[in-house]
Amino acid sequence: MAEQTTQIAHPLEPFLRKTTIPHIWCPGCGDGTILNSFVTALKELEVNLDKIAVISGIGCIGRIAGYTNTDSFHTTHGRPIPFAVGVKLANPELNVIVISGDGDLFAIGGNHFIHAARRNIGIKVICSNNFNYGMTGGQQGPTTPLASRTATTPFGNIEHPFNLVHLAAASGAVYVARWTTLHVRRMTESIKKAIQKEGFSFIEIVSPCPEIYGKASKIGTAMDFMNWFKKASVIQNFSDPAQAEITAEKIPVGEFVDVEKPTFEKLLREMTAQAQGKVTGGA
Amino acid sequence: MRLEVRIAGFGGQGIIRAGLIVAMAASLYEDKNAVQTQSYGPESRGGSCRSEVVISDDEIDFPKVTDPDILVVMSQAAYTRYAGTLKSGGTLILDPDMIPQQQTMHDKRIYKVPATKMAEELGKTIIANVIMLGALTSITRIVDAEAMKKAILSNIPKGTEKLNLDAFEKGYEYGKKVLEESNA
Amino acid sequence: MSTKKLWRKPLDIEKFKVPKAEICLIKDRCKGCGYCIQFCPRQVLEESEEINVRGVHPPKVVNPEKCTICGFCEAICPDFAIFVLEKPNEKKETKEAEKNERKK
Amino acid sequence: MSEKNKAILTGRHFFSGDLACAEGALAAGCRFFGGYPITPATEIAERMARRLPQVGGTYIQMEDEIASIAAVIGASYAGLKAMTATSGPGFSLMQENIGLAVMTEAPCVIVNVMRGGPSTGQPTMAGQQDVMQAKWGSHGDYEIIALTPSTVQEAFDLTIEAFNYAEAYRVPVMIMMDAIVGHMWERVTIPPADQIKIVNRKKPQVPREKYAPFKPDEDLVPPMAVFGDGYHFHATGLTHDEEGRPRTESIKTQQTLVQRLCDKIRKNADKIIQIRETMLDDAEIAVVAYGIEARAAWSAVRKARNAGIKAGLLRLITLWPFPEKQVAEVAKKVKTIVVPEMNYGQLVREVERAAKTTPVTFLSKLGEEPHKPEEILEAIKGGKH
Repeated sequence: MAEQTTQIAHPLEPFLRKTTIPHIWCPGCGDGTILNSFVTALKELEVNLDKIAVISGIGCIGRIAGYTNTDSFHTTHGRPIPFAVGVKLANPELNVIVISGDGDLFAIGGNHFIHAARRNIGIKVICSNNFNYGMTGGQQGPTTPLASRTATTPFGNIEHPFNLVHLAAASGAVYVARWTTLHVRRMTESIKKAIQKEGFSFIEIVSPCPEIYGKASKIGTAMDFMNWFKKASVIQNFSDPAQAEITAEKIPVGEFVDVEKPTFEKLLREMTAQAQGKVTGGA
Repeated sequence: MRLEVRIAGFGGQGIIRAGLIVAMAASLYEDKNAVQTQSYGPESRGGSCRSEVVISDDEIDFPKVTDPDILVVMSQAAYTRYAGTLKSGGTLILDPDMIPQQQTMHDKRIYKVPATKMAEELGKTIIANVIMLGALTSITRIVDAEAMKKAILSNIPKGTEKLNLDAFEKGYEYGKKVLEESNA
Repeated sequence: MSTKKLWRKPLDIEKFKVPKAEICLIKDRCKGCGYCIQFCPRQVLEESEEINVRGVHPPKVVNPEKCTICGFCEAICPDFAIFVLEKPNEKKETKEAEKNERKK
Repeated sequence: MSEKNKAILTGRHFFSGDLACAEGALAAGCRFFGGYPITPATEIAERMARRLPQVGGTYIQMEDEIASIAAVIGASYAGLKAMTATSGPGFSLMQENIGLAVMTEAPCVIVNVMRGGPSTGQPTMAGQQDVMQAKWGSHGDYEIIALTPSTVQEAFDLTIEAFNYAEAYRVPVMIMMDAIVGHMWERVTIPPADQIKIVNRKKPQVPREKYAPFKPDEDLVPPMAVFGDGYHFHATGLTHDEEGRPRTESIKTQQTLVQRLCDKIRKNADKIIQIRETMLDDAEIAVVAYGIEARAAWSAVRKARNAGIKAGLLRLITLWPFPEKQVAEVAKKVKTIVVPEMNYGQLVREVERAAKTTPVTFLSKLGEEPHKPEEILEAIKGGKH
C-alpha cells in the first residue's frame, strides 16, 4: 500500500512555526496555498532564514507572519508596508517580505503601497487578493468586482475595482507579477525571483474565498473558484498592465514588469557615504 | 538685571534672525544668560513677525518679553502695535522710512536709523537687519560689538561675511552718531 | 529516505521507469477542499469514505502506480496535509508502512 | 572624528528646543528618524535629515504620520533606536500605532511639539492641549511615559532620558514640548560622550529554542531580540502569550498581558517620575505647572515671595505616569494649589484628583502666549487666606 497516515514530518515543517498548523484559514482558502508556496520558495532558494523578516497586516492572510518560522511581525491594519520600510532601512541585509490582503494593502494602506513602490525600497509585497474583506465577514473592498454582491454591497458593487498590477507598475515597482492560487509553481518561481531581486517587488495572487465571498458573490465553492481560475486565466507575460483588468471572463496572469532601477537603500548608502565627514557643528 | 528686547517688523526683513543674533551674542560670546522667543504668522513673507530676547545675569525664569526695555521696529504695523508696550524711559529704534506715521512719545528715547535705505546703498536690502543690529549695539550697548560680530558670523551663509560686517559697521557708526546727537 | 522529486513531467518519461511514489497524508490536517484530488494530473487520488477529526473526507490513494511524483498535490494543498516522497525500494517501504500501521 | 564624536557635539551651543531635541536624540544613540513635516516640529526633521547621514543613521520622510510611526516601530524591531517628531494633527494620526508600540513593547520616542487645536487649529502657535491625548489617545488600557521640557537644555537632556526610558521599559516615550519651548533659543551645554548616561535594551540570554519574546524578567520587562539575530520570533498587535502567539480567545492572557504592560510602568513609577520643587518647604500656596507655563509660574512665585506671600512651585517634568504621590504630598502641605495651563483644563483634573480636599484653582490660556507671571501672581494672591 502506497498511501499511509504518516508519522513522517511534512518536508516544509522546518519552515513553519511549531504548533501553528493547522492554521485558522477556512477549507479551500487560498491563503494556505500562498503560505505553502512562500515557504517552498524559501526552501528552494536555500536562503538563510535568519535574514528573512515576514511582515503582515490585518485580515485573514495577516496571520501568515505567525506561521512562518522566521522573524515576523503582525502589524495594525494597513501598516505592514511602512513597518517593513523601517525594518529594511534599519537593517538592509534583511530580506523583508510583506504578505497581506487586498483590503489591507490597497484600501487603508494604499498610500503606503504607492509610496514604497515610488521610492523603490527593496521590500517584497505579496498580496492575497480574494476580492473582499473576508475576516470581518465579507464586505466590499478595493478589488471587489463591479456589480458584485458583498455584505456591504447588497444591491451590487457600484465601485470600480483596482487593477493591482497596473497600480504597482505605475507606482514604480521594478517587478510585478500576478498569478492565481492554481498557478502554484509559477507563484513559487515569482516569489523566488522577487526575493532575489533588488528593489520594490509586487506579486498579486488571486485567491479563493469560498466561505465568505464565494457565498455572497454566488461564485460558489473553493473548487468553483479554482475552476474559474483555470478557465479564465490567460498567461500574458510582459503585456501592458493597463490592459490586465480582472473580469469574469479573463484573468490576465504572468510577469508584467521586470526592470532595474537604483533602490532607495543604494542611493541612501551613497548619500550617507558622501555625508560622512561633513559635520554640521552647533551654532 | 533683566533686560527685555523686542524686534518687530514683517516677514522677510530678518527680524527673527536679528533677535537670535542678539541672544546668541549675549549667551555664547558674553557671560550672560539669554533666551530668544518668536512669533510669526503663516506667511513667510510680508506677515507680521516679532523676535524677542531676554538677557540677564541670572537664570531666566519667564522667557517672554512683556514690557520691553528696548524696542526695534521696522514696519508701520509693528510700530503701531508695539510702540505703546515700551517701558517708560525705554529705548525705541526705528526705521523712519518704513514708519511714516509716528506719535510723539516724551518718556522714551527714540533713535531713527534708516536701515532699509542704508541697506539699499550696500546693494542688498536684506542686510537691513544687520545694520539695525549695528545701531542697536552702539546705542544700547546690550552686548559688546565683538560678541555681536561673532554671533553675526555664525548666522550667515558663507561668502557673505564682508557684506555683513560692513553692514554692521555702518549701522554701528550711524547709531553712534544719532546717540551723540541726542545727547548733545 | 530520499526526498528528491521531479517537478515536471519529463518529455522522455516513457523511456524511463517511473519511480515508485510514497504519498504521505496527514489526514487530520485535511480540510477537504479537494484540490489535490481534482488537480492531480494522473487521477491518483479520490475522496475517501472515512471522516477525519474535521468532519471531512480526506483523499485516498487509488492509483499509486500512476503517480509521477510531480508534487502538485503537495504544492497546492493549503493545509500541509499531503506530500510525496520517492520510495527507495519496496522492502523498506513495507517496513515503514507496517511500523506506522502498528502505531495506529 | 569618530562616529560617536560626530553624534555628540560636546560643547556650548545656541539651539532652539527643536534642535536640542534632535541633538539629544543623536547623543542618545538614535539612528533612525521617520517623520512627516509639520509646524512647529519640522525643524527636528530637518536637523535629523542633515545629521543622521553624517553618523551613519537613516532619515526618511514618510508619506504621512501613520507611516512614520509604523516605520519607527519597524526600525526599533530591527535594532535601532528610533524616533519621530510631530505636532497635534500628526500625533492624532499616530495614535493607532502608538498602541501597537505599546502592545509589542517597541522602544521608541515620539516628540510632539504642541500647537493649538482642535484640528488644524493654530499651526504656528503654542498650546498644551495634547497632554491628555499622550496618555489616552490610543484605544485600550496602557501606560506610556511622557516628559515635558521647560528649557532648551532640558529639551536636550530629556530626549536622552526619553530614549533611556524607552529602552529600559520597552515602551513608547513621548516628549510633550509646547511650541514656545520648541521654537525658543537658549544656550545648551552638551557634555562629553563619557558623561552621558545611555541605557540599551536587554538582549535575550537564552538560545533561540528557549526564547519567549514576551516573557518578562522580574522588572516586568522582557528581553528583546532583534530581527536578523536568528531568534525567529513573532510579534503581533493581537493579544498574545509569552511566546508571542495570538491568544485572542483567552481571558487570562488578556488580563496577564494588559496588567503587565501597565504595571511595568506603574510599579516603576518612583524610578521614572521627575519633578522639581522650588520654595515649597514652607509654602502655603503651591503652583503646579509644566513646560513653558512652569517658567511663568516660577517668575510668579518669585514675585509672590518678594511680596511676602509663601508660594512655591511644583514643576512636573514627567507628565505620565502622573506624579500623583508627589502632588498629593504637596497638597497636604499647602492650603491651596494653582494650576496654569495652555489649554481649557486638562492636567488640572489629575492634579485635583491627587490633591483630594485641597482646593485647586485653574488658570486657562488659549492661544500662543503663556500666562504672564502677573496673571499667575494674581491667582496666588487670590488663593492666599
